[in-house]
Amino acid sequence: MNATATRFGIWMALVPLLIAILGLGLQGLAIIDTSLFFTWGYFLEVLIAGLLQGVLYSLVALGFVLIFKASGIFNFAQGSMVLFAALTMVGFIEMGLHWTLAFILAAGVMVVLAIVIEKVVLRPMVNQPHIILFMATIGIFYFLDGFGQTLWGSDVKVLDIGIPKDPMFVLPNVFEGGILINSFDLVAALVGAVLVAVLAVFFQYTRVGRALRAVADDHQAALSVGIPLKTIWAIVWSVAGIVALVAGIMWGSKAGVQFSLALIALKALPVLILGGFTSIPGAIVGGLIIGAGEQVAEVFLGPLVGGALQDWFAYMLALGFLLFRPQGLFGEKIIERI
Amino acid sequence: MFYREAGQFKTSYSADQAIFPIRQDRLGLLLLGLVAVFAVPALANNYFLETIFVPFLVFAMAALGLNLLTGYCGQLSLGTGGFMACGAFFSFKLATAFPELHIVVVFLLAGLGTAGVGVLFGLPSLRIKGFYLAVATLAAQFFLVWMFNKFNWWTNYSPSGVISAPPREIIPGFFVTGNEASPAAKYVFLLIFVAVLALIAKNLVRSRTGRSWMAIRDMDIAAEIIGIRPLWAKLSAFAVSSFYIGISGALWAFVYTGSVEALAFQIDRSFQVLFMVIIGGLGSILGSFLGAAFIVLLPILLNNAPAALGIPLKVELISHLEFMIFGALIIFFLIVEPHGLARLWQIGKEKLRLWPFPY
Amino acid sequence: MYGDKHIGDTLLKVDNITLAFGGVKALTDISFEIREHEILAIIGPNGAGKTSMLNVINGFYHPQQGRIMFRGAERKAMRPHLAAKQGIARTFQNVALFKGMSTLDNIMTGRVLKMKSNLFQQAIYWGANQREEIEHREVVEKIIDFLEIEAIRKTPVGRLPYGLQKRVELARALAMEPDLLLLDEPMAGMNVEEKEDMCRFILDVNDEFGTTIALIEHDMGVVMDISDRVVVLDYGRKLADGSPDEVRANQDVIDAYLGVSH
Amino acid sequence: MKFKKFGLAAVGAAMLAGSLVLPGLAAAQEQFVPLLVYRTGPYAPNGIPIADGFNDYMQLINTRDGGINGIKYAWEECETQYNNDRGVECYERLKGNGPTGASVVNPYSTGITYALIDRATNDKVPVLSMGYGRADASDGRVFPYVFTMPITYWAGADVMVQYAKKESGGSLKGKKIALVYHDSAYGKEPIATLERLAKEEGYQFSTYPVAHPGLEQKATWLQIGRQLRPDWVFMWGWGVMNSTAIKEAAAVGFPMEKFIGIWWSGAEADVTPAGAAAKGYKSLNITGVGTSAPIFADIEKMHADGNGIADKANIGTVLYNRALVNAFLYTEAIRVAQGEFGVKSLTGEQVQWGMEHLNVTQAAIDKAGMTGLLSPVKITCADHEGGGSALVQQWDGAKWQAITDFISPNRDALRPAYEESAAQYAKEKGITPRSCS
Repeated sequence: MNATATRFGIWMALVPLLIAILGLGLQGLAIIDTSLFFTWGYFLEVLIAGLLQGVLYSLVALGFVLIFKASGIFNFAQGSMVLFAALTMVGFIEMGLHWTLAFILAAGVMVVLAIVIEKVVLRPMVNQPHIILFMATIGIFYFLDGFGQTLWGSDVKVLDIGIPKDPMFVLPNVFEGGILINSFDLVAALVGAVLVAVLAVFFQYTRVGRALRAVADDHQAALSVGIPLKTIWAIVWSVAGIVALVAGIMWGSKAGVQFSLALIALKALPVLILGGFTSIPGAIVGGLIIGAGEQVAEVFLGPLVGGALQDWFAYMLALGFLLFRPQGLFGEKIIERI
Repeated sequence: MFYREAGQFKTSYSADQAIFPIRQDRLGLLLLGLVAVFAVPALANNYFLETIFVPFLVFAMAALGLNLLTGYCGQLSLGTGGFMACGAFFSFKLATAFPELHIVVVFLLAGLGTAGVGVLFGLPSLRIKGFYLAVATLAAQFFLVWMFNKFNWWTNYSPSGVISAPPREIIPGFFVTGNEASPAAKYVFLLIFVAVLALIAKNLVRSRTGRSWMAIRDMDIAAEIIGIRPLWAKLSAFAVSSFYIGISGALWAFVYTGSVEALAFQIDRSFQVLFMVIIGGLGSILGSFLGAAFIVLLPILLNNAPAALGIPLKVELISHLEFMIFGALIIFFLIVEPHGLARLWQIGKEKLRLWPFPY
Repeated sequence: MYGDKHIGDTLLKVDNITLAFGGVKALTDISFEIREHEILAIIGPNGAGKTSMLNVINGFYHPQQGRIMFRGAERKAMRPHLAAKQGIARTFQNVALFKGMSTLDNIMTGRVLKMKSNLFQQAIYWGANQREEIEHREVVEKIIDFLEIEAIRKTPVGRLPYGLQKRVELARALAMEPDLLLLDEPMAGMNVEEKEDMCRFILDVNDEFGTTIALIEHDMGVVMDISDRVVVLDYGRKLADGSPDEVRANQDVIDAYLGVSH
Repeated sequence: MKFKKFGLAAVGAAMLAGSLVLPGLAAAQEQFVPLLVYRTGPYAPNGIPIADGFNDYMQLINTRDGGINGIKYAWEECETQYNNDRGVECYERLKGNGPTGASVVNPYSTGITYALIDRATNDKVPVLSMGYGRADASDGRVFPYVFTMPITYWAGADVMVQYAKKESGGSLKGKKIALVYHDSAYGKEPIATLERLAKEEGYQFSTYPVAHPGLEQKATWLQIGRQLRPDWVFMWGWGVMNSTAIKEAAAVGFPMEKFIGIWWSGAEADVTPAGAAAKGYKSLNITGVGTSAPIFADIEKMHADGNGIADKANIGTVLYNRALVNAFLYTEAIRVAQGEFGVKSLTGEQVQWGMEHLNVTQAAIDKAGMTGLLSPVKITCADHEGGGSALVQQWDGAKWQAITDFISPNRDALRPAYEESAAQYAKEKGITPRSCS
C-alpha cells in the first residue's frame, strides 16, 4: 500500500514536468512546421479540455474496473449498460417524474438487470475461461442494445438535468483572451470525482467493500472464509450498473441519449490498458492521460496527417504503452506460475 | 442407418489421416459439391445467389481466417474489419495499377499484403494475451480504417473515397467482377475459390503448423517446452489468418458489393465475423461455414418469417429483435455448447452412427 | 539390454545455481550433475525448490547466479524452446496436455522439432508433407504401443482419466526423442497399479532408448527402487547427493526429511 | 443422414421462397416501390420521418386519387439499419416484387447508393438519390439509371458559398471558411467544389474531419473556435455528429448565425438534442419548410379518416417533407411514363424513360398541392440533376424557418466538374457513355 502511495506521489510530481516537456516539444514542432499553431494559453486550454473530457472516459472505465476486479470478467457490455441506463432514466423522466426520482428508479432497474445477468449468464458459466466470459459479455452488449431500443425506441432523447453549459474564461490577464473552460465539463468532472470518492469509501470502510476486495484477491480463499461469491457478483454488477447510469447521465446530457452512446465503451478500453484493469486510481489517471493526450494530439498533430486521428490515437498510445508495461500504470504485475 | 462404417478398415496411416476417413462422408461431400456447383446456380434465382450464397461464401472465408487465429491459435482478434479493408484496398490498388494482372493473382497478392499487416499487428501478441490482445487488435481496426479513409491514394483520388471494382474476367468471356458479372458466375467462382482455400486451411491445421497453433492455444508453456517457438506459431497464425481475411475483404469489395468505402469495414464487421466463429464453432473449419450461414441467414429469415407466417411485425421491432436474438444466441452457445454448431453437428453424426442402438 | 547399462559422462552440470524471486531465495548455491544414461531422482520436502530446479534446467527461470553446463558447454540464458532443441524434454507436476486435441495429436506435437516441411508444403499436404506426416506417425505409433495407449489414440485428452493423461504426457515427451527427460512427479496422484506401470515405463525408457532421466518424486519406495543416484534438496539448499544407499544413510537427510516422513 | 440435411435445406428454402412470393400475390395492376428504410440503429431518428413521408405520400395517392390514373402503389419496407450490405440485400430481395418489379429505388444512404449503382443499372431499375449519392451521376450519359434531382452536394456547396457571400456584403475575399465534415465518402463530397470556389472567391478554406460517429468534436471545435476563428463554418454532418457539433460550437462560443449545415444536418433530430444552444443555427434544405402547402390538408384528412400511416408528430418535419417531395417526383415520372407506355404497371426501364422526360413546372407543382415545397425540375437524357435549387433555413429554438427563397447554384461551373468526374468513372469501369444527342 505504502509503495503504491509513494509511486503515485512520484508520478504526480512528474506531471507538471511532463506537461512542460510536451508543450515545449509542440512549440518546437510549430517552429519547424509553420502550418502548425502553438501558444501556451491555447495549449493549456486544449489540455484542460482534454483532462475534463478524460474524466468522462474514466467514468465509463470505472464500471469496467469494478467488474474486472471482483470477477476477472472484462465486461464488454459496459457501454450498452451506459446506454440502457440513460434510456431508462429518460424514459422515466418522459413519464413525468422528477429527475431525482427517475434516477432512483433507473438505479433500481440497473440493480435488477445486474441480478438477472448474474443468474442467467454468469452463474452457468462460472468455471469457463475468462475469454469465453468476455465473449458472453459481447452477447449481453447486443442483447441490451436491442432490448433498450425495443423498450424506449430509437429516437434521440434530450436529457437535461440543469447542468450549466456556458463557456467560462479564466486568467484573462495572463493569457490573451483567457483560457476557455466549459462549465458543463467542469461539473461532469466534479461528479466523477465525487463518485470515485464514494466508491473509495465504499471499498475501504464497508463490510461489503472488504468482502469485495477479498474476492478480488482470491476467489477460492474468499469462498473458503464464507464470502458468498454470487451475492458479491450481483452487488458488483449493480454498482457497475449505477456507475453506468451516472456515466450515461453525463454523456447523455452532453450528446443526447441515443444509440451511439454505447460506442463510448470503445473509448474506455485504452483507458483501461493504460491504467491497468484492476485499479480505480488507474482508471482515473488513465482517463486523464487518454483524454488530454488525444485532444492535444488532434489539435497540434492532427493537421500533419489530415485530422480525425482521435479514433485510433488512444489505442495506439495504449498499444505502445502495453509493450513496455503490460500490466498498466497501476495494475498488478502478472506473475505466471508453472 | 445411412451411417454404417462397419467393414471400413483403414490399412494405412495415410488412409487414417485422410480428411474424411469415412466413406459416407466422402460420398456426401461429393454429392454436396455436385449440387453446389451445378444444381444451385441452375435452380436458385438471382436473389438467392446475390444476397445469400455470395455473402455466405465471402463471410465463410473471413470466418475461416478468424477461426484459424482465434479458434486454432487462441488469439482473440477484434481487428477483422481492418484486415478485410486491407484486402479490399490492396486489391483495388493492384487491379487498377496493373490491369493485365489476373484477378485471382490480385486477390492472392492482396491476401499476402494483408498477411504482412497482420504480422505487424500480431507482434504485441508476444507480450500480451487474452483481452489485452483483443484491445490491441482494436488499435489495428481503427487505425487501418482511418488510414484507408484518410489517404486518397488508396482510392485513386476518388473524390468520395469509394472504390468501385473494375470488371475482370476469370477466363475470357466469364466476368466475375463489375457490371457484366452474372450472379451465377460470381457464385461458382467464389465457391471454387473458397473451397480450395478451405481445403488448404484444413491441410494446415492437420499438419505441424496447425498442431503448433493448437498447442499454443491449449497451453503455451507446455508448447514451448516441446520446442514450439511462440513467436513463430503466433505470427504464422496472424499471417495465415490475415491472408484469408484479406482475401475475403477483396472478395467483399470486388465480387459481393462491387463498390465499397472504408467505413464498410467498421468494428461491427469484426464482431459479425467473431460471432460466426463463436456460433459456428471455435477451432472448426466446418464451423466457420456453419457460422457464416447462420449469421447470413438469420436476419433474412427474421425479416421474412413474420410475413410468411402472417404475423405482421414492424421493421424496427424485427431489427431490435434481431439484436436481442443475436445477443441471446451468443450467450446460449457459450453456455450450452462453447464449440458451436460444428460440435452439435458432430454429436448428431455420432448419434446417427450408432442409431438405432443407443450404445 | 538389461544389466549391461553403463553410466557415461556428465550430460548436464548444475553449477552454483542461486535463484531468487524478489527477496525470497528459492535455490541457494546448488551444484550437482546429471550423467548420461542414469536415472537421477531429486527429492526433498514441499517447497524445497525441486520444481524450481527443473524450471531452471528447462530455461523457464533465469538464475541470478551460477551456470548450467550442457554437454560441457556453458548455456547462456535461454528460452524453453531452445532447451527443447538441445534435447531436453519435460513433463509437469500438474498435467500440461493440450486439452483440445486428441491423444494422437498431442503426441504428434512432440515431433514438431523433427518435422521439416514448410508452410507451403503443408498447405498442399500431398507429397512431401504427407510422407513426413506418415513417417512421424509411425514413430508416434511405436511410442503409443510402447506405453500401451492404443485404445485412446483418437480420444480428446480432456476426457481421459488422470493416470492416462500422465501417460500421454510421457508419450509426448518421448516423441521428442530427448537426451534428457525431466519428470516432475510422474506418479503423483496415482494408485499402486498405475505407479507400477509408470515405474516400468520409466525403467524401460531408460533401458531401451538410453534416455537420461531426472525425476522428482515423493514416494521414497519408488525413488530408492528405480534411481541410480539421488539429490536431496531442502529449503533451496542441497543436503546430499549420492546413491540411494548413501542418501538413505546420510544423517542430515534422515533428520531433515526421511525422519519426518517415515 | 444426408436425406435429413437435404430435408432441412428444402424446408429452409421453402420458407424463404414462400416469404418471397407472398407480397407478389396482391393485385395485378400496381406500381411497386421498394422502401429501403432505417427505423433502427444510429440513424433511426432521421430514418423514421423519411420512411413516414414515403408511406404517407403513396397512401395519399392510393386513397385520395385511387392510384396514379388508377394504378395503385404497392410498397414494402425493408430495414437496412443504414448498413450497405443490408441495403444490397433489401434491394435484391424487393427488386423483383410486384407485377413488374421495382419502379424506382431510393436508398437514402450514400453508401447504399454506391453499392446499388451497378446492380440497378444492370437490372434497369432507376435509382433516385435525391440530395445524396454520387454528384457526378448527374451526367446521364455515364449513369443512365441514376438520378440526382433536384440538387447534388456539389451544387449545395455552391449555394452555401453564394449565401455566405451575400451575407458578407457581396464578397468573400480574405474571409475564412471552415468545413466540418463526417469523415466518410459522404462528407468528402463538397471538398473539391469548395476548394475550387476558394480560388474563385478568394476565401481561405480549412477542413476538419470528424471521425464516425462524431461524438467527439472537442478538439475540432477548439481548433475552429479558438484558433482559426473563421467567418463561416459549413458542416457536412450526419446523425449524432450534428447535434454534437452544435453543442461544441456553442461551448467555444461560435455564433450560430455563421454556422450552416448541409441538408442532412438540418432536421429536427439534428438540433433538438442540442437544446437552446441550437437557436440561430442554419442549414440548407432542398424542400420547403412547414405544413403550409395545400397537400398537408389532404394528408390531415387522410389521417383523420384513419388511413394515415406516419406517426402524426412527424408530419411537416424536414425529412418527412423531403420524402414527400421525393415520392412526388417519382410519381410524376410514372405519370410521364404512363403517357408513353400506357396506363398499366410499368417496369423500371419504363419509369427511367419517364424520369428522363420529366419536366416539373411550377404549374405542376401547384397542381399537386406542393407549392413551396420544391422548385421546378427538368430532366434530360444528359442532365439527371434537373436544375433544382436549395434554400436556407434557420432554427428558431422550436422549429425551422425558411429565411431565403430557393437559391439556384451556378451550374455552368458545376457541369464540367460532373462530366470530368463521370468520365474518369467511365474509364475505370470500362463504360462507354451513351450518346444523348
